[in-house]
This record gives sequence, structure tokens and C-alpha cells, in this order.
Amino acid sequence: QDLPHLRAGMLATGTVGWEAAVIKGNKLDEANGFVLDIQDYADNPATRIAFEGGEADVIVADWIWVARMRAEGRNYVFIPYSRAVGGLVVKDDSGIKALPDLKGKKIGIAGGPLDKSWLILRAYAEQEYGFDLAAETEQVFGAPPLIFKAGLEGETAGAINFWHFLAKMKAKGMHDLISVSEAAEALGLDPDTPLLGYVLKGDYVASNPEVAEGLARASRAAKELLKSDDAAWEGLRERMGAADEAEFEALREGYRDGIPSGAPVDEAAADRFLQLMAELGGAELVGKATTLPEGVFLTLE
Amino acid sequence: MIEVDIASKAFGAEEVLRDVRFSVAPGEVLAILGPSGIGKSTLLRIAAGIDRDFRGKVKRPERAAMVFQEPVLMPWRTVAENLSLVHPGLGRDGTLAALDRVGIADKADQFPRQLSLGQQRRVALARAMAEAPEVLFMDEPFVSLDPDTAEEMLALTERLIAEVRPATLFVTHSEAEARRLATRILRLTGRPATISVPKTGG
Amino acid sequence: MIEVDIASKAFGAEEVLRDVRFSVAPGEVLAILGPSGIGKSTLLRIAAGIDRDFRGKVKRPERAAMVFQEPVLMPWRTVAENLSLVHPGLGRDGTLAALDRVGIADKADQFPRQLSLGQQRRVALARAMAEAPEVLFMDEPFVSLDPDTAEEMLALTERLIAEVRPATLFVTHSEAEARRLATRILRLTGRPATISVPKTGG
Amino acid sequence: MNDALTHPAAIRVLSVLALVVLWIAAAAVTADPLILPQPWSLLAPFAQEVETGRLPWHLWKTLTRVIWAFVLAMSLGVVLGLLMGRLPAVDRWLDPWLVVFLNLPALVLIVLCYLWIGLNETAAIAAVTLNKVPNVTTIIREGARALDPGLSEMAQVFRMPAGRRLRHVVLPQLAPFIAGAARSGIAVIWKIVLVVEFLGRSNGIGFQIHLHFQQFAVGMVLIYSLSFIVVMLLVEWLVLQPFERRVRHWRTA
Amino acid sequence: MNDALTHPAAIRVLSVLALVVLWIAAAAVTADPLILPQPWSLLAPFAQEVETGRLPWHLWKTLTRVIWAFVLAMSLGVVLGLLMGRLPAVDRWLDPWLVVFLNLPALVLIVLCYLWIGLNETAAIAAVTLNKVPNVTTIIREGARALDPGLSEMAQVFRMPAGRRLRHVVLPQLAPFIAGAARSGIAVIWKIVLVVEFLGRSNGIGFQIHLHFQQFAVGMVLIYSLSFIVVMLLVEWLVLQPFERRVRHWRTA
Ligand SMILES: Nc1ncnc2c1ncn2[C@@H]1O[C@H](COP(=O)(O)OP(=O)(O)OP(=O)(O)O)[C@@H](O)[C@H]1O
Ligand SMILES: Nc1ncnc2c1ncn2[C@@H]1O[C@H](COP(=O)(O)OP(=O)(O)OP(=O)(O)O)[C@@H](O)[C@H]1O
Ligand SMILES: [Mg+2]
Ligand SMILES: [Mg+2]
Repeated sequence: QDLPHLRAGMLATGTVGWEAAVIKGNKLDEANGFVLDIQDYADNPATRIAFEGGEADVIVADWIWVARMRAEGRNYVFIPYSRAVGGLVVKDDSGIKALPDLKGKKIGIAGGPLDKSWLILRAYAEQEYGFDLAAETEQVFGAPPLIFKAGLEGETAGAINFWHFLAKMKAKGMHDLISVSEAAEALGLDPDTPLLGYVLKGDYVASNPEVAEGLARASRAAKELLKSDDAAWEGLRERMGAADEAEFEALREGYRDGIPSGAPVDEAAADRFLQLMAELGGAELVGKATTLPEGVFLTLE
Repeated sequence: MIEVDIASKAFGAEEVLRDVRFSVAPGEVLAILGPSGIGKSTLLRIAAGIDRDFRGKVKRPERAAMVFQEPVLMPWRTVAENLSLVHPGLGRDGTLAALDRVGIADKADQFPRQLSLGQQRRVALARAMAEAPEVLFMDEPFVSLDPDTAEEMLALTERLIAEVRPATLFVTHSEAEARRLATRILRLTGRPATISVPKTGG
Repeated sequence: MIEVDIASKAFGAEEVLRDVRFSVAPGEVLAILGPSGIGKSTLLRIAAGIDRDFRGKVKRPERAAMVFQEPVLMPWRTVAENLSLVHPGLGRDGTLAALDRVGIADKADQFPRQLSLGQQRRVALARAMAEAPEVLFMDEPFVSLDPDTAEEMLALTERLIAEVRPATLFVTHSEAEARRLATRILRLTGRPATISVPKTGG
Repeated sequence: MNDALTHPAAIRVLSVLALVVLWIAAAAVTADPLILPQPWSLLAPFAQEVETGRLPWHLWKTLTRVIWAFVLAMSLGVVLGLLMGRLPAVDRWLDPWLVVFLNLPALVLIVLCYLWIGLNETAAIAAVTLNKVPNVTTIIREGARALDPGLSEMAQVFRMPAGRRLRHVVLPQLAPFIAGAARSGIAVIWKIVLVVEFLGRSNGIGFQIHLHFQQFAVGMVLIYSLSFIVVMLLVEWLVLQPFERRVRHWRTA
Repeated sequence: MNDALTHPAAIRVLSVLALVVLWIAAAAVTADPLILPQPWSLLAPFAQEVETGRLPWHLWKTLTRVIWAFVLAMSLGVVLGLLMGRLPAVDRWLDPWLVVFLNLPALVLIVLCYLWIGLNETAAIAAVTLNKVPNVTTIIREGARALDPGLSEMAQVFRMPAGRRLRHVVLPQLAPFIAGAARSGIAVIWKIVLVVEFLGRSNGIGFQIHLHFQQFAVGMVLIYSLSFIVVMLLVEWLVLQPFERRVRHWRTA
């Protein structure tokens, strides 16, 4: 047939890849009126270059970045895909019970100083315990695998990592000191606001509305499968790279936890979130987007 | 015909040559004599067009050949190649013949560093004489050679000059050599060096 | 006292020296004569310990000095430094004095390439004679010099030898030089080269 | 010592073996296959990568890029280096550019190339070439400055034509510089290709290495790294060193 | 031409200006400030980065690492290169190692260093040094192979002590190779420092560049890249070139 093609620039190792594999494996793309062409890239910036360079129609990113780019005049839009489910993990035998116990210790952070989980936790520490987490601890920023390793070795007392590494870390004797959704809730934010999503160009959506809708539907269908059907996971085993069954299950459950409700995004909550990020992360994180620009979240019929 | 008219040549503040003027007709041989460090090589280099940083002017024909004060061979090319790269017209046979004339045809396929200094100098001589030049510059061409070899080289040079009749300028420290080869002798003296007593030799 | 006993020296398949044996006592001067390419420099280099790839053995005192067939100066160091780096004991004054003896004290702070070849050779001579050596090797030390300068250098060498009495080995193409400096003359002939008719000079 | 033990090829093998022993020891000390696996534990996954054809395919992609960029960077770099080394006027003008391009982060050049030229092979190769040319230029320029004036004068007096002069007078003097620039160059190129690949290509060793690194699969990272190194060792032994021996023959003859 | 226009300093300024003009033109053609902003639009954010002290601080961190790694890599590389170039026995043994380490991806060495030594400064500098040493060694080895045998013989006959021989006979001959290795070396080192910083350090230009690159803030990436380039230009003009002029003086005297 002559279905329109949607070129997706994706992190080959990312969790998006799992969803994409399910979409392709079950022909959910064609069922929803488009063909998904997956281009693998090895790093996040690579997908953004592909998107900027017009080689990819859709990539995965967080909506803060979309807001930032919109504020710069880029007409990008966002289709929710996953909620923030990061957290700060410590070793089970570390004796650390609450954030203040980390004072004077090292925290390993994979996403850099602008990591959203880190920023939320800083705000939370300020609000709940009245101390500046950034000032009272030493941060070690590094590549996710290195933070993973440093956390397990005890080189850092706590670790904030990308969630699939967190899942592995939890499977290896670490636990959440505090989850980011708890912290977000305590800060009056909506933990249901999905952080990650598919990013498309507004122009593309305008000229191919049916593809954008198809993508949203296909994504939701894939998630339904993954949510309910353990068998759907068997096909993903290899690309998940879990070392053992415990890790595999941790990854699966982690993914399921991250599936957003599907309800329309609460823009007011998102705006509050963005303003907090703007305050903590500054222009380096949000650029000119100090409040939520119009039209970040794509509303489909 | 080569015409040299050097008003002044200086290295930095030190003037080395002043008012050196002469011309050498085809077939003529001008010997340049003078003490070490007076400016003989400098004069030759100006005449050959290597050094252009002087006041005055020089005219000389196109096809020049030169025997430098040191052999100046390409150490990464064989002896034969050192000739044939400069004179591609010679061909392998011509190259070997030229080397034979200076007595080192057996070294044709060795590298210059495998030769004794005297042998290297002879390669340089062979290179200068391989193709009939219109001007020939020679800077002490016959040193580092034993008397017999030197005599052979001298005879060879004499023959070449007689046949090809280039305008020849040559620097030497040996009165005997000068008298034998030169039609004229030019002596450099003083500081800056000037021409002293040009006289006609035999 | 230097003792040379070369059973055979070959470059690849080509044997250059065979059965060259002699010794030179302190104060003695051995001149080595022979045609270009016979193996004089090779012999000197073996005697000086530079070339160890030969059959036979060589004994010589520690403190050696050498005038190579080419000047072999460090082009990136001034003339004075070329002396003082090899002979730090000299000091600035000693260095200038040594240069003065060969007539180029005025070039002390120039780089070797700014000197004429004859001047460079004199630096090499000055370097060899700056500090009383126990053995002195000289490979055609007086070429590229005008007769007057050559005579001065010869006299200088004679004086040094008379004062310091090193065992001296020197290569030359000039019978006159050999007769004047040498207490013995050694001629290399043949292929491979051997000693031909050792005779005592004056 | 035994003759067989001093033979160059034997030493070569022994030397590589020593390196493997070092690896084994390091792995034993580390005692964590996640961080540094033992060499033998990589054999099975390696065989699998070869069998599926993945490794040869990615290797081929990377090699093509390396070869292209190498040829381009070396030729441009030698020409520029010669010009800058010989002509002070050119040098004065281009020197600041050289410093800027020399020190421009690979990342910046790569991203700009991708955005301008597009995410394609041309951009990838252009990015690597642009990254490497200043390096080659810098080294060759030093060589060009150190050329023997005596030989140039000889070539001038005897009116050797430019081509012959370049080939027989200039290049042999530059040979050690070219050899140095080429060796260190191919290594730098390959390192930049790795970055280029992970930033905007969907294949090649660099893509694979980064992918596996994200998964913290050090073993796979090593397998892919070593596959290129083995190729380089072979190139070194079968091409570069024999060629160099010929070119350098005059020094030792 | 006017005298002022041929003065080296004037040419330098003009040359840099030409580069800026090129940038302006390229930015005008691109016509997308997100991909390539105009130089002047970077002035305000630059001033801000300087005022907050962020840029100087990160720059300082990076410079410290670059200097450390540079000194270590150059000294080790020169020693190894000399040994390998002069002693064929050593060369035969170490050559395969050299090829391996030369072609080991930066990533691998960096990650292994971080994993073994820990996520700290020592590991970072060790990683950069290890990455760079083979490069320097390769280039210096070529220089060591090209040493003039005549001068070595002279030094031997006159029994020049090793230290003086190294300083006055060997190093001046290696100078062009050292200059080439140092220039291209500092550039490579800084590029590796960038990677090292983004993989496991919490400060430095590389860390900042990557941070902004993640956000696709090309302007900030350029500001940080250029700040280092400016430092390098100054080092080049105020230190390297005057020093080189002195060392190279004998060639042109
Ligand atoms: N490295 C080498 N490889 C091969 N052959 C060599 C080498 N060095 C010298 N020879 C050969 O050995 C012979 C003797 O050379 P040597 O330099 O000792 O001659 P010489 O007597 O000093 O001559 P001259 O008076 O010309 O300096 C020559 O035929 C030369 O070609
Ligand atoms: N590049 C230079 N820079 C400075 N001075 C130089 C340079 N070249 C030569 N001179 C000086 O010029 C003078 C003449 O040198 P030249 O080489 O012409 O002498 P020459 O007559 O050939 O001597 P020789 O017989 O020793 O070869 C010398 O005093 C020398 O020091
Ligand atoms: Mg002269
Ligand atoms: Mg000799």
C-alpha cells in the first residue's frame, strides 16, 4: 500500500526502542495508517541532530526541551510517552534513611546538573528539610554506566540515574531513598505529567495529522500490550540486556510504572513544573521558556 | 657569456663583497682565488643565481651546472639516480658512462653515504659535466682527492671545457690548478673583498 | 699508545680492509696515504672506536680527539658553543683563545652555517686541539684552506703535537704534509686494502 | 639467546602475547567480568558477532570512512603544511586559522557538518577530514621548515622540474614527518570516526561501541575496539612497515 | 602594499578578522541562530558567563587538566619515542603495544581508567595521558630514527656526557618533531579532555559543552569552545612562537 512513512530517530538502547519493537512486531503502525521507519542512533544528541537536520520526523525527548525550543521559535510539539520515574537510590546497608543523611557525602548523577530528578529532589530537600542539597553534598556527574558502577561500589553514597539503570541497581541491592514522584507530589506538582514523549515538528503534524494521530494510537496500543501481556515482553528480552531474571522483572515493572494515564496533560501543573525547573535549572535548562509556551502538548481530537 | 656586477653584498651588517665586476665569455675559464672566508663561495652563489640578496645584477645563460663546495647529493637516491634525476636525458647507459669517467661506475647502485667523501665529490663532478652546460660553476672541485685521481679529474674537466666551451667560474686554493685550467685569474682581497690584480693565466 | 689490529673489515660482501696492523706510540705521528675510496676513513673510524663492526681489535687511550673529513659541527649552536659544549673546561676565555689560534675569534657567536667551509674546518681543528688529547685522529684536516692558512694550521698542529705528544693518526693526500708532520707513513693499496710499504718519514 | 627468539616475527608474536598476559592479569586482579572480562570469555560473543555478520559489516563501514578521511586529510594536510612551511607569507595568514581549527572541538565541527551537509556519509567524512587536516598540516609544516637548503639550491641550479623536485628532493626529507603524521593520524581519525558515528550514523564500530557502552557491556565494547585494532596491526605489519623499510633503506645501507 | 599591512601582528589580526567574517557569512547563509548564531549575538551570554565566574572557573579546571596531561604525555612520549627510535630491540618489542594503544578508542581507555582508579581527577588525567602518549611516541620515534649519525659519532669520540648529548645534539634535531607533536598534541589532549570531562567529571569546558549540547544550545557550545581556542591562540602567540623563533634562529641567521 501507500501508507505514509514516519522516520523515527531513536536511541538504539533506549526504552523507546522496546515500544517501537512492539509496534513493529505487531504491525501496530500499519494498523494505524503509517509505516514506522526506525533509524538507530547511539546517543541522545545524535537523535536531536537528526531531527534538526531534517533526517528524522520524530524523536523522543522531554517536554522541557520542547518548551525551550518553542520559546526559541521552533514549532515543536510533544506527544506524551512516559512519566518521570527517577529516584535517588542508596545501598541497602548504607544506613542512610533520609535526604539529610547524605550531607557531606557524594551523590552520583548521570544526567548532569540539569537532571530533572536532581532538580526536583533539590527543591524537595529545601522544602522538607530546609537545606540546600547541592551545597551540602558533593556531586559526581558522569556517564550512566559509570554512575551505575560507582553507586554499586559505594564510591558514591547515593545515585540518581536513568531509570533502566536504576532498575538494575535496585536489583543489585540498592533501594529508593525517595522516588521523584513522591517528591514531586510533596512539591505540589502533578506526578502524572509525563516527562518524556515523542517530539514532532508542528508543520509535519499540520500536513500529516493522521500520522501523528496514528503514532499516538500505536504507542498507546503498544503500551496496553506491554502493560497487560507478559508474553509481549519475551520478544524484548534480548534488546533489554538484563543480566538475570530479577533485572528483567525490575525493568519490566519499571516500564509499567512509567506508563502515563493517557489523560490529557494538566497544563497548569506542567507550567508549575516548568517554573520550578526555570528557578532551579536556570536559563541553561529552560532557555527563554520561563513559563509554559502555548501548544507544547499536542492535543489530538 | 656570463656577466657579474656586484655593487655590494652583505650578511647583516657585515659587507662581504664590494664592486666585483667581470664577465666570462663561452670557453673562457675564470679562476677565483683568495684566502678562506674571503667571499669566494658567496660570489659563486650570487653568480649562479642561488643568492639574490645583493646590490647589483647578474646575467647568465640558462643551462648551468655546478660543483658545490660539498657534494650535495640526495642521500636517499642511489648514485646513478642522483645523476639521472638531474639529467633524465642520459638514460641508464649515459649515466653509467658518466660515472665511469670519474671512476666509480661500480658504485652506481649504492647510496651516497656508502661512498667515501672523495667518491661523493666525483659523483658531484660527474653530475656537473654529464650534459654540456652553458655555464659551469665549480667550488674547489678537486679537493679530498689523491694526486692521481685529482689529475684525472683535472684532465677530464679540461677536456670537457675544450669540447663544450662553457663559460666557467671556478674557485680553487691551488695556484697550479688555476694556472692549468684558467684563462684568467681573479684574486679576492680585503674586507669587504674586492678584485685585486686580475692577470691572464696560461 | 694506540694499537690497531684489523684482520678484516667488510661492508656487506665487499671487503675493504685486510690485515692492517700497526701501533702508534705517544708523540708519534702516523700518516695514512692512499687513493680515494681505498679505506682510509674506514680505518680511522675503526681506530677511533666509531665503527665496531670488524674482525680484529683496537686499543686506544681514553681521551681522544678527532678532525672528521667533514666539519661535523652542531649547526644549532654558535661556534663558541660548539667548542665549549665539547670542552666545558675551557671557559669562555679558553674558547676564544682556541678560536683565535685558528683565526676566527670574530666568528665566535655566529652559527656554523654562517661560516665559510674553510672557517668551519678550522673550528673543527680548534675543537680537536682545544684540550690536550691522548690520541688525535685527523681525516684530511687541511683541505679547503688557502696555502697561507693551511701553513698556519700545519704549524699549529706541529706545535700541539710537540707539546702534548698525543699518538696521532692522520689521513692526507699530500705527500708534503705527510713528510712534514709524520714520523711514519703508511700507504694503503689493493682491494681489499692492505699496508704496502711502510717507511719512516722525516 | 636462541635464534628463533630474536627473529622479528617471533618477537612480534611474543610481544602481543605479553600484552594478552597483561590483560589476563589485569582482569584477574579486577575480578569483575563486568569491568574487564577475561580475553577467552570474549571469544564466544566475538564468534557470534562474526557469524551474524554484524561485526564485519560495521567494521567495513568504519574502515571505509577511515580510509576516505585518511586519504583526504593526508593529501590536504601535506599540501597545506608544505605551503605554510615554505612560504612565510602564507604561514602568517593561515597560522591563526590553523590554531583555531586545530583546537575546535571535534564535536562542534561534527555537529556543524551534519547540520549543513545533512546526516549522510559525505558529512561524516567531511567532519573527520576537517578535524584531522590541521593536525597533519602542523606536523608537515615543521618538516617543511626543516628542509635542507643545500639540496634545494642544487635542484634550483640544475633546474629540476617542480614535480621531480617534490618527489625526489622534498618528500624524502618529509618522509619521517609524513610517517609520524600518518600513523598518529590514522589513530586520531579513527577516534574521530567513532565520535562521528555515534553522533549521527546508524552503523560502524563507533556506533556499536557507544551502544554497548550505554548498556555497560564492556565485553562488547572491547570486542569491537579490538577488531579495529587487529586490522590496524595487520595494516602496520603487511603494508606500513614493509613500505617504510624500503623508504628508509638508505639510512641503514 | 602598505607597510602596516605586512607587519606580522597586523596580518595576524586581519587573519582572525577574516575568520570572523567567514563565520558571519556562514551564519547569514545558515540563517538559523539555533544552528549557527552570529558572533555578536554571543557577546551578551559570553559576558554573563564571565561575570558569574562560571566560564573562568571551568576554563581553569580544563586548563589544569590539559597542562598536566600535556607535560606527562610529552615527557613520557619523548622518552619512549627516543628509546624506540634508537634501539631496534626495544622497538621490536614495544611496537605492537604502540599500535594497540594508539588505536584503542579514547572511550575504552577513559572508561577503564574511571572504573579502576575511580571517578576522580587522577583517573581523568591518567586517561588523557594514556591516550596521548602513543601519539607523541610515534612522532618522536620517526625523529629519533632520522638523527644525523655524524653528530652522534662526534659526540661519542669526544665523550660528551649523556645529558649534554641529549640536550645539545639530540633534542635540537628532534625539535621540529617535538614542535609538531606538541602542537597537534595539545589539540588532541584538549579534545580528549572534553570527552573525559563529559564522561566523568563535574566541571571543565568539556562538561559545560556537553551540558549545553544536550540542550542543543549551540551558542553556548561555541562560547565555551572559543574560550579555550582564545587561550590557545594566546599561548601560541605569547609563548610557543617566540620560543620557536629562538630555537629555530640558526636556520635563518
Ligand atoms: N657504509 C658503507 N657501506 C658500504 N660501503 C662503504 C661504506 N662506507 C664506505 N664504504 C666503502 O668503503 C670504501 C672505503 O671508504 P673510505 O671512506 O674509507 O675511503 P677513503 O679512503 O676515506 O676515501 P676518500 O679519500 O675518498 O675519503 C669505499 O669504496 C666505500 O665505497
Ligand atoms: N649565511 C651567512 N651569514 C653570515 N655570514 C656569512 C654567511 N655566509 C657566509 N658568511 C660570511 O661571509 C664570508 C665569506 O664566506 P664564503 O663562504 O664566501 O667564503 P669563501 O671565500 O668561500 O671561504 P672558503 O675558502 O673557506 O670556502 C665569511 O666570512 C663568512 O663568515
Ligand atoms: Mg667557500
Ligand atoms: Mg675518507
